[in-house]
Amino acid sequence: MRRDYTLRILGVVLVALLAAGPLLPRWAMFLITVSLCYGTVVLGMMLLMRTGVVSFGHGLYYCLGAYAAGTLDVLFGVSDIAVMLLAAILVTAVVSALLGLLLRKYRDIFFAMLSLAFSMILYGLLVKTSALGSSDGFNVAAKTLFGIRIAGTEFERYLIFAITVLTAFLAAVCIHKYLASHMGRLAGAIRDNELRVEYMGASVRNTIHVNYIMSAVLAGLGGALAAVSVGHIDPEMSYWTTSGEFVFVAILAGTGNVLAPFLGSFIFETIRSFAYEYSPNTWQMALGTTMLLVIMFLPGGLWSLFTRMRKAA
Amino acid sequence: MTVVLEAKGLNKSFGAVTAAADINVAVERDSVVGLIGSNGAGKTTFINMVTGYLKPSSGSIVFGERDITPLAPRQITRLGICRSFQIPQLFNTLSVYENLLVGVGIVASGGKKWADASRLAGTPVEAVGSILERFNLTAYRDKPAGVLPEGVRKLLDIAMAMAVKPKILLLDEPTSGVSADEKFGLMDMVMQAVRAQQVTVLFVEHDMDIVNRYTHRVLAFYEGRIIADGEPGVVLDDPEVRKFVTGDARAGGGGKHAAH
Amino acid sequence: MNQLVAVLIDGLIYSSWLFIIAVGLTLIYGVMKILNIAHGSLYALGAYSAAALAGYWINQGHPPIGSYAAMLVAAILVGLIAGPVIERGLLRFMYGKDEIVLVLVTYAVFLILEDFIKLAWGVDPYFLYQPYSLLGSFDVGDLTYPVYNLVLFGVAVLIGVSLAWVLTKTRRGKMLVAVIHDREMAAAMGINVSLVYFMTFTVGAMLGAVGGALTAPMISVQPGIGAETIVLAFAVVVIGGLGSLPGAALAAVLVGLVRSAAVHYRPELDLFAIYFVMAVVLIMRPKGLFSVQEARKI
Amino acid sequence: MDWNFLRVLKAIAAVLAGTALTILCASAHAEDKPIRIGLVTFLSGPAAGPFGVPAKMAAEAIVDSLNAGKAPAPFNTKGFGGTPLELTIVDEAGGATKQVTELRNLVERQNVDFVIGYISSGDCLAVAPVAEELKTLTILFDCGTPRVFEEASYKYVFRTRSHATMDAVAGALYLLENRPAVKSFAGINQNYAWGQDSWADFTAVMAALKPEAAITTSQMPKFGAGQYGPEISALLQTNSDVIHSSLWGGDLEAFMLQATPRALFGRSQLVLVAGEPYLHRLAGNMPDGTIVGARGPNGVYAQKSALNDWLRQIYKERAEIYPNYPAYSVAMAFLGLKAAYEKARGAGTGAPATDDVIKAFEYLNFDSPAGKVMMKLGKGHQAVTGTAYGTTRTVNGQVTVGNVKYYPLERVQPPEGQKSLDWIKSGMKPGKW
Repeated sequence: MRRDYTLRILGVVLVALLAAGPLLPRWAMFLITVSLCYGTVVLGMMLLMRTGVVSFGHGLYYCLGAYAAGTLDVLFGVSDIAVMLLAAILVTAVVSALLGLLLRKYRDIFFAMLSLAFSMILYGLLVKTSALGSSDGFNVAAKTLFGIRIAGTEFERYLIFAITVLTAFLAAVCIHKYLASHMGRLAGAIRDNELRVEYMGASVRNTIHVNYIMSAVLAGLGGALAAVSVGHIDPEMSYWTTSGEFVFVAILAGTGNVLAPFLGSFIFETIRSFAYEYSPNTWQMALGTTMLLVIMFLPGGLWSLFTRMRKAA
Repeated sequence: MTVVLEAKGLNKSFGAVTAAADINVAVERDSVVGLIGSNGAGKTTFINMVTGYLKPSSGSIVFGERDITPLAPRQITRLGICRSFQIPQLFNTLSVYENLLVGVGIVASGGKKWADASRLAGTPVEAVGSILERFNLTAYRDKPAGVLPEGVRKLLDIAMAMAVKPKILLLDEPTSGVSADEKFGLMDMVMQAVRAQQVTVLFVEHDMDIVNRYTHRVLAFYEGRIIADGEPGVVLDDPEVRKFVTGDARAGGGGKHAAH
Repeated sequence: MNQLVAVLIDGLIYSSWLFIIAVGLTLIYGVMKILNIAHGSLYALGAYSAAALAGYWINQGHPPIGSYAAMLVAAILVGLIAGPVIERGLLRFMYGKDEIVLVLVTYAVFLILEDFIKLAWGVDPYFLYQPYSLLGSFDVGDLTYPVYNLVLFGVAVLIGVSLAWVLTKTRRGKMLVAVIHDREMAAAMGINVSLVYFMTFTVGAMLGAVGGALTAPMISVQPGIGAETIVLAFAVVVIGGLGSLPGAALAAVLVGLVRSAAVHYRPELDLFAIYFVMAVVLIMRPKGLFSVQEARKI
Repeated sequence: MDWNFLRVLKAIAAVLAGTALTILCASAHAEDKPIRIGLVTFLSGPAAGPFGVPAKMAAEAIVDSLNAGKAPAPFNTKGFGGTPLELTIVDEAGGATKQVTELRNLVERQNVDFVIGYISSGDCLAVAPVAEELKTLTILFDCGTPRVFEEASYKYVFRTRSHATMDAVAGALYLLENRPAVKSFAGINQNYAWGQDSWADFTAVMAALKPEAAITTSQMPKFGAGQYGPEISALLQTNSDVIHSSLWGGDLEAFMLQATPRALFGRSQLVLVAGEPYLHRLAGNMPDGTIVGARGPNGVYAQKSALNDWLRQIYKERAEIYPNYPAYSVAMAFLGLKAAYEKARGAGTGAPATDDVIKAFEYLNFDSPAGKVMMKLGKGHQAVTGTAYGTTRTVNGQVTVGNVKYYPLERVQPPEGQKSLDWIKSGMKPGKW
């Protein structure tokens, strides 16, 4: 068996990003921040896919996380990043635990479509809630971090960037460790053969439920981070196209390694940003074509490029 | 000899087909029981009922003191009844090592849910290592299960059942799809493992030489009922069995048809 | 007039539309196990080409009645071109891949076609209103309905009945059904599966385009109509039970009536109607209204 | 096997370096002579046809004309005070998150000096704080929501068109002047912020002006629904005197051509808050007598003036039709910025500091093709204008407006410091201006 360097690479990337942050042009720093928020959500999507189910409604938790963080300020005047992230985790954990009771029984397209229905119902609810700005949403400003004021300070952007990097890093490490654990290993087993898993004494539904909650919490975290770094949230986050994008990126990146989702979203965001600039009328075409090429020639997603390279080595 | 597994008046029918009719069996600890019968005679149905995949229309199954009839497969497995499959049920994208580690891991992390988790000797990795050796699968350790030859898949399928430390092991046609010259090797290996862990075995088999050689007792099924039960020699000489089972079985050969 | 009657009529008209846009999707899934997101683009392509061709016809001063023919021709052309191109050129290399991956493949096609439409027709809405009012209107109590709505209803019934007939009565249809239930078996029976796939997808594409063409006169044909429609079609197909023709019909009626009732009695709930129905149905019947039982594994 | 691990690292580094490189190439063109203006408007999606693309064409026409110094006085200097303008155009489609990213790219990667853009209210709300953070003068040219300056105040953000409150107020005033006997009214508006706000404003105004008029039904179809059969039946059955609608784009067109054959407008007086951009398209499907607004004295309501003639001419040359209200909105943005820029530069030469331009812009009054614009609200950052309403009538196949009535700003706008809804509820007393 080849040794696993994921944790080391993660460590190096973490240090590199934190060090490079101040030197980067601010728009690049923002691009990375956004890709990391996205990446965290896609990481959750990856966990689900490893378990053999795909959700077309993960925007539900992306949006819930963002609104949990955002409404704290509106309702209780709390705008501390730490508290916001915590709220996102709690809310998404509770909601996914409940919906999970139902979804754990579903598979394939039905799992995908039922979760889509739930996310669209949230979308509808938010659009009807004019108190929260309806479809326009509202602006979110994180004013403090652990009580220390950061809003308006010149290193505000870098702090938010650093927090995102750190959260993404921790998420990646946890999921990596989890996937290597007995519980985590069940994911692949379930994807391959649910029947056998039951006949080896483990509960398929419980495992799916647990993984679903985890991926929901990751999506919530991503949403809260996005809310803080973008500074604005709206119901669009729960619309089916948003969820579709997460699946899109997850397949594009591949589910082989916890690094893949982050690399994938970074590449996706970069392509999108520059395509928008240089070919505003054909950027969807570009995305679609990339997708087809990846599916045809890299069934394992972009990540399989690295695995191939390692095989070659 | 103590009875570990007892089926009382099991009945099961799929529409018009009677898959089990008033089955009464008591299996003693450490015995090796062969289940014979033509296809559709109800052998696999019996195994499926014992392992909770099918619920009997009536009757009950008792394991030790406990009535396991209403339990789900995973609960029954945790009590110590494991099975292998006629068509190997593997985790095709995982390596052989991982396939076994999944099972060992479930036992290791199962805690109180397991009848006797302490039976797991050493770390999971060591446990898997010993299983690999016992079923000499070490050569295939890192191969994904999906690419293995049929014989090896069969072996792995059984090894996986053993990995979760059964007290009773049910094998559904362990040698079907295995070439004639591999059959005995495979069975020897399984039987060694079984003896080493004092596991009671029931297995469905079409090859009467295998049955003769490895079983202490044979149950002959015909149209859902047991028409003969006893020493292999006796049962195989039973005229009814000759008429309805073995003759048919020889003609039927490996019995690769879909099980019922 | 009794509001209930209005709810029923509106509901049925909307249901007819839903069925027309969804039937191609369920046919393709039923036979090929592909949930074809690109169906939305085929719908849009149908609408655009119908609007363009029929519009051209009318602007040329030809008798407007001919615009119906023009619409139909446009739709059939789209089906005959786009269907084969997508199936032969792309999908056939993907058969056997995971269902979700296939969804993503068609999603990619959808993205590509969206931009293609933008390049071909621009972002300015196309506007083909003549055929909608051409046939005049009829009154039910104090409500006026355009005859065109009856046409929608008729077409829906026609498509439904003829498909049902083809699938259950003709040899080729029985072949389809055979493939639906067991591909290996079908192949073994000497059925040319790839030909069946090719034809199914082409017909499905044509149905999608026809849906678009029939809708063109009621809306302003603009970018994004495909995306709006495909989710509705999805919901209908999933509610009905993937691949089930009667299921799709029943689901269309159900969704149509629920939405119409919502609009009449609780307008603010209109936004949720369809997803609410989908959630409820899936919770009650996890595989939709008409689901196919799976065979035993061991 | 550590070199193996390094290999993977190298690969990742390569990807990062690659993107970094493209990034650098992209941000290479920093030192540019002309004034770079970022224009953000819908180039795709439903809003592109009616709003985005007309605004884009107007902007291009205006920039060309300004650079050529062909605009009428006082805007006849070349570009801005002699310095030519250069447009960078970005698609507004993709949602608020996308737009925040794009604004950062515009400013930090494309190095634009000013940003003019945003049709969607959601985008306006989202980008305002970012513009503030980027310290870049940003003009919101077409979005309507009053929330932008009623919920916050900005230094770098301006809006050169009035907010949407006056659309509802003037609409109701005009309606009641022409049909004093209104007993009941219904609404059909898209189920998102714009539609909900328009309906809320309109009902509030009606409650204040005509409390006895009953609300029969409020239809809220999903944005982009396309099929309005049930809604139309519901509206028909209410037999309301009036139907208020803020539908726009494809939804409005679909609604009109589904409702016309069903004789809905024979029963009810239709009020279209934002109907103006569709007059030329809806010939044959726009019943005579429809009350139509243009969200300001724009388009068909713009009064004859040198500036108006100029805009109509340069736009027609490019688009072959006459400009609709988004074109007027974008014109206001450019002319307002030009006025402020030149005022800030004064007699001096060289580019004025952004802060000076802002000072010059606050409380600025300037002329536009739609008449006088005064930056009176939001501490001098929010424009106010009067507005106009009219009634459609078809003249030899062309839909035109007649019976046009102009409303001075004090009648239709809340004064500084009052939130729109409060002002409406308190009876819309004309404020001090």
